[in-house]
Amino acid sequence: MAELVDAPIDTERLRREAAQPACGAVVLFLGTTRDHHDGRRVTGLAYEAYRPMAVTALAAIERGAAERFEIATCAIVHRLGEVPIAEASVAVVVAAAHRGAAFDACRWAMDELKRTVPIWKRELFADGDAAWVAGTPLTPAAPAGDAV
Amino acid sequence: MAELVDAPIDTERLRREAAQPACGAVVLFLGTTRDHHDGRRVTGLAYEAYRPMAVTALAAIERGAAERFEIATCAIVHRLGEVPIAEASVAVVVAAAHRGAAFDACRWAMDELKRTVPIWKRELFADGDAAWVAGTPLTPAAPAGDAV
Amino acid sequence: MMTVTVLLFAQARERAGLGTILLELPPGSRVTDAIGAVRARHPALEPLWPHLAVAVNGELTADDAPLAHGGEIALLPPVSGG
Amino acid sequence: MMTVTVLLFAQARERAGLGTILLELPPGSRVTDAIGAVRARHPALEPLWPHLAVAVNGELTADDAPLAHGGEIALLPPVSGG
Repeated sequence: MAELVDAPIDTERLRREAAQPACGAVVLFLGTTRDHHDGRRVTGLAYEAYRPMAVTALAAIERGAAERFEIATCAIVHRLGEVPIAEASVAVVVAAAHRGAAFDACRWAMDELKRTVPIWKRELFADGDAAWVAGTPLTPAAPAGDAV
Repeated sequence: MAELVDAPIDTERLRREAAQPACGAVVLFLGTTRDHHDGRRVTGLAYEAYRPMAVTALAAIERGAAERFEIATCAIVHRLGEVPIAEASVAVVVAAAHRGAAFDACRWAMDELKRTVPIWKRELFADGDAAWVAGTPLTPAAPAGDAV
Repeated sequence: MMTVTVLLFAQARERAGLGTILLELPPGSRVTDAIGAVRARHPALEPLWPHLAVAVNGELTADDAPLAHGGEIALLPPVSGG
Repeated sequence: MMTVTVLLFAQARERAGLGTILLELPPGSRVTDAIGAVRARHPALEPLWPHLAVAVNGELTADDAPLAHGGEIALLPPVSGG
């Protein structure tokens, strides 16, 4: 279900697809574009990705969430290109029998996303300036023998 | 914004109203009707409330969330009457500059809701039986002098 | 005499077989007087009393508060919203 | 000779002024050989190298892996998705 899109994220579809008869909790996280950063006025964010690897990394997070937490599903969609103020650049939706696991998994998925997915964002400032946001270095995963 | 409704919750409206230029994170929690409980097949839940007191209690949670966490808004909607499988009985949406506070506040609001709001749910079983769900006793709040 | 409305919810409503009880009480009556009157009329509620919270005019109270004409008492079983 | 594609992203793409570099390398070349060739052509990338991760055919690698004809190397600055 991991997806990269070039248009506004359809959060209503995500929510609808996540709802399941066996689940009592759905947690939806949206990362949205803020109008300020370090005191400067921001007019938008622009995202780029190494697409095939980013989709693979997002799918790995979805699977990892389902392995680590008592959840039914985790689905992640990231938008690329320019994302205007207050629109969502990323959506993570988790469905679970109980809410604790849903919150934990959603939060974990976002932490992982910021650490392991080859996507980059540039802030577009009101004065016409733009700057890449300081990021997190990618590191190769531990050898397969260490995996869960 | 605290609201009791007698029809499906409009989560898309909630999400739209929560999105704010100053916020980078929106967390939406939905409590949905599960098709099972303690091994019995459930066909729906039926909710009732002491309406005026429930609205007041929900509004107090919204305010409490904004006081305790670094968030911009918290809005809670609870549905009453019969809620079919996979539909939402409750929605909590929180918007914040950063995601940690949004997750914390949303989770706290749900914990409070289950503890302090005069709403009751009855499980409707596949065999035609129905039972009130074991709940949490309401306790009068600490004296005003202890409040934040 | 003064009139006080008692609202019953969930299991309390079901056991009593009704959601609203109108009480006529002597002036100066307090919460315990109202509860005494409800107990006398609705013995089916007996097993629930240890678990019921009481609100007067929409506010939870642990005290034996005085009542006023037109007041509203609510009998609230353990809650299970969400 | 074999052909290897090098993809550059974000700051790396911007500094080099292009997103794709085609390299012709002798058979038996490894990741360090490809990186050496890119460094020689694009000195503007110098300040970035300590911060770049390298993927070969979509997999991060810390080793000096051997390359094959048609392979794809990606130069990945610190990530900032979300």
